[in-house]
Amino acid sequence: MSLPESEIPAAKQLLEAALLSSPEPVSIAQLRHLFEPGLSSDVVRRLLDELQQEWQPRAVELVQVASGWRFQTRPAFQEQIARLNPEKPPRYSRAVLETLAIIAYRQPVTRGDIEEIRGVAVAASVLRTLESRGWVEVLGHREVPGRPALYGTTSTLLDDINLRSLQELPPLTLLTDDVTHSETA
Amino acid sequence: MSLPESEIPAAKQLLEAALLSSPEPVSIAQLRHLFEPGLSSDVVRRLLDELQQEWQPRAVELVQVASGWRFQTRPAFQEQIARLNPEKPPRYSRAVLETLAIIAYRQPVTRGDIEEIRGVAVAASVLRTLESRGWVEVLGHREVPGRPALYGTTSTLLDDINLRSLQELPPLTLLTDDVTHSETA
Amino acid sequence: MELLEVPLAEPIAMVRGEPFVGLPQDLYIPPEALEVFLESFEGPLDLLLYLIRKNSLDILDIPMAELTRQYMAYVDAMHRGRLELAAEYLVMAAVLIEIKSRMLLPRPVVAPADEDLDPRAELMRRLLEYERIKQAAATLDELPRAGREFVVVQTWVDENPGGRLPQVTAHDLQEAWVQVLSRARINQHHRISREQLSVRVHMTRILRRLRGQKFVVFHELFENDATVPVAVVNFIAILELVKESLIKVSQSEACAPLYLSLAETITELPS
Repeated sequence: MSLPESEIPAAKQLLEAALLSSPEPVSIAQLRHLFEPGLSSDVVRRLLDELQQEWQPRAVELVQVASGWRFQTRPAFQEQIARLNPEKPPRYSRAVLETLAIIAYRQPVTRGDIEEIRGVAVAASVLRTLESRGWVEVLGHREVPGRPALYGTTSTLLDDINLRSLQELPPLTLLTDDVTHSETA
Repeated sequence: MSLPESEIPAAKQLLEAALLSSPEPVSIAQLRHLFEPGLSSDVVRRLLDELQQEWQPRAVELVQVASGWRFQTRPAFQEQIARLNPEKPPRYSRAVLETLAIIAYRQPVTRGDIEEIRGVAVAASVLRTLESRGWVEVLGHREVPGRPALYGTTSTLLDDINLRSLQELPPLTLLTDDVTHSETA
Repeated sequence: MELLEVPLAEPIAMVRGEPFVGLPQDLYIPPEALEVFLESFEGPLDLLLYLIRKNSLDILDIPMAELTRQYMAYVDAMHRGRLELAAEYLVMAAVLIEIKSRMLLPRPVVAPADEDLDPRAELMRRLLEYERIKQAAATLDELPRAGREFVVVQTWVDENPGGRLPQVTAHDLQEAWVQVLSRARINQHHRISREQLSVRVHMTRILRRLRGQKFVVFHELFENDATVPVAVVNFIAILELVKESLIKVSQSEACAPLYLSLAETITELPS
């Protein structure tokens, strides 16, 4: 669907807020869901181009990466910003942590298994991050169509989190008794 | 140190980028370190006020919370933005919420104090839920037999509910108005 | 028949599809209803506050006889419903009866204004304090909360120049896993237990052992000093791997040794 001229600024605001607050890149297909009724990919694409232009003079830029669009700090400013909290180590995104947890507790698993458990697609970059850190490795392949790779955790992970074996992973206490998840966000 | 007029836009850009890229609120003391030579707190404060103004018409706002300044989405847009994220925010049981309220308003308190006020035993999982959310922490121990842990709330709690200090907690009230008058809460 | 009425706008419970609004004192009370009713209270103080509100009693001048009578009616109903009654409810019953009996005693003539002499003072103080907290809990829950009413912004920062890598603790993993599970529960039921984890640990170990090798003889997968439970878990892991088509088990003839290989390798058995 196209968009009346008058609604363009509000639509861009919403796109901007959604992208700024998303920890992972967001695809155009996902961004279309922000709107009710949905916008066509072309319209979303045009709005993104305009947003990108508007952010041009700033220290943060809107870029398109493999799995979608995201805001990121321009490289020129990174060093200055890194001065902010030298003592605070960086954190992995929730996608990375949850993927690691699934591999640790459910190994060996395929990417499909992880996606099924998390209920969302797992970006290739997430697995790459864990592999390049040496925490996760391919153990083999499942003999089903597509021969998906089977992931497991390495002893490097255990070393890094100070465990002697996977059995020492914290058991699942039922923290969830006191927390329920509401039906509507 | 003050700032020549010509350098204000660049300084604001840098502040904006630093705040947009930080996962935690950033204090003015930390923000001063972004600049070489450092800026005075007053100058940083004024730049932040201006930035806040400039973001006024957008779906993201710059706010001050307990541990510093941060960008966050405006609540009015939450419903739409939540469409992107399949995850539902947790909803806490009354036991968890009442325990949190007691710790927030009566801190430092022991588990025994909490049980005395609520009139029922407090399950360990309730405190664990609050601790793992980072909302309460052990401040020390009461020097009585058994040395029970003393709980207090964290700045993370204040950050998460958009408050700058415990003083901003809503005042304690009672249902009955005439009682409220005779009470010194 | 006296009804312990619950004048709420909504029924307190649905029993077999029927709205349930009160507890008939002399009739059989469906334990389910009683249980749902009880579960809606956070304890004896909460129940007392409810009775006070329901009867529009003055919390600063509680008619003890009436409040005690009503409270005891609930406690009796719980007894008759053979529900396991939390000890706190019985303790409170004793407190109420004690206050009631002290109020029957003649009051000393001197200094009646002193509040401490009112046997109800402590109960009143506790009820007011609990009510304040109950209200505060509801108010706190309504405050805009990060992740619910708003989202904290964080843009991507490429490779940090300091080259420092994020740290992860075992606790982080547990947290992430609990998150995953609590979300998964909405869609399907994942049964994961300690035992299953150990089976899966063995599965990983076996896959790693087989990697890069054409095959491994079955018994080599069992360490000589393995305890029986470990051997059993290991064996279950092998079966699980076969079931998930991750490994192949082959044998050249009956009673010959079993050979295990990764499902992806082409097995050529030694003749």
